[in-house]
Amino acid sequence: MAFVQVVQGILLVTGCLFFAIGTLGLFRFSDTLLRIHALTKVDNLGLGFIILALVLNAASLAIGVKVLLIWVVALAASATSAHLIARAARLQQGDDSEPKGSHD
Amino acid sequence: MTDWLLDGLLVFALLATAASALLSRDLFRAVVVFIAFGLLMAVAWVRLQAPDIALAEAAIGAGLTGVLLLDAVSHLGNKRQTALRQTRGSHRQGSDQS
Amino acid sequence: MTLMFNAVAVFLLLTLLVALVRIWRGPTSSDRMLASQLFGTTGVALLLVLAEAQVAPALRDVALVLALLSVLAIVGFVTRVIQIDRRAS
Amino acid sequence: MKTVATILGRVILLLLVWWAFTEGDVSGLGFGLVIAILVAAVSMRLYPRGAARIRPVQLWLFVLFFLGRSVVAGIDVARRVLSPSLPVDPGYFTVHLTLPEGSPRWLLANALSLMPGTLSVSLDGPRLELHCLDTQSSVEEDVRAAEQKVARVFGLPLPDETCHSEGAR
Repeated sequence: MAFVQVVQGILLVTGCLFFAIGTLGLFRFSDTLLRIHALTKVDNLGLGFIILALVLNAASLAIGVKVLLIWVVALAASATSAHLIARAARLQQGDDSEPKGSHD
Repeated sequence: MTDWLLDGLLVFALLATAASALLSRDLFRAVVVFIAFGLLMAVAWVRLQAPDIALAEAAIGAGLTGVLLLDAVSHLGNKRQTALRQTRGSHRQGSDQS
Repeated sequence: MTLMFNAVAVFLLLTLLVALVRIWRGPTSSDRMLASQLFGTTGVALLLVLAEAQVAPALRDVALVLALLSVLAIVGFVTRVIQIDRRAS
Repeated sequence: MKTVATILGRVILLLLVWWAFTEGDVSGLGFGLVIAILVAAVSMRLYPRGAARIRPVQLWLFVLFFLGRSVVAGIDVARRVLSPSLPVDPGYFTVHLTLPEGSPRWLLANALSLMPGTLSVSLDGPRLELHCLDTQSSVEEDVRAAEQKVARVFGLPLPDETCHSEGAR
């Protein structure tokens, strides 16, 4: 039992660490697309670690499966929103720097 | 101890986001901060042991209000631009006539 | 263990708040919309941890709704404010 | 007969999801059965069973591959953020996909967003535009590897190795 709790503690701390790095990345990167990189990948890894810890703690099998399904939904949502915001950012950048679709 | 820290941080965050949503000059920024405020409000309902209201707040705050307000902002932006163009145009016409 | 979960929740809320500063300062509107994605991940983690700490299973449903609907605001932004379809054509 | 089997499979899958989301509560299962049948009927209209079917074993292999790669991606970005010199060399990169239209392409584009160094920016027909963290790294090979895995999930013939692709900038 104690061993499981130690593993859980490590997973939780690792997850928190990745969330902190993701937030740090938001401030250190200068470009919108780079910020999306940081937010998408690092934060999803943090969420993954925290969800692993919670699955270890789950009271029943159904709850564990539910938490995993929530993770899948969060992953899909994150990937979709990253794609959409990246597209929007690309369009905005295109407006500023390249006046007439010269990137095609 | 951590309970107090969590609640205090939450109250501070709610006040800060509410104030900045009200005081922001940029409409788009105000809308985004308002969405963030709604989601923090959902967490506040969670802390108040009201998960059902938190569910409604998350759905309405993130989904409905967000989309409606963003839609309104884009309409306002278009309206404002056309209005500007019209006033400029009428000014020009007026100056031409006079 | 509850103490641990509470501490994690406090930390996650703190990172969320610091990230909101970026949202406030963010030069472009796309930067600002990152807030929605941020709540989609950090908010979900926060709610799941709180569900475990407060022994409130209903909170998992809140987390699920948050994950599903965080995309909605972004879709609204992309189609209404930026209007990708109109510019792409 | 095959349609009935497909519907039955989808109903069972949806019931499992229902069971998980109600956290093992048996009392709501009757209501869940009605909902599952309705949703399965609607899904048959929206996603009729076509030529491209999902292979379960390959799907699990893809999930494992994806999890490994996304962990690498997170650590990679974290390393870049933490190092003082901020070693990034961003740029755009265009790939021509050989995967067919529809869900295979979207699965690949969304999975690439969570894999190291790439972020899908726009998907326009077979042209997938990626934003890379580091243009020096082997983006092309990563994309091809992921494409092969996706092709296997849908039981498609493997994309041609020698297919043309071009780098932009």
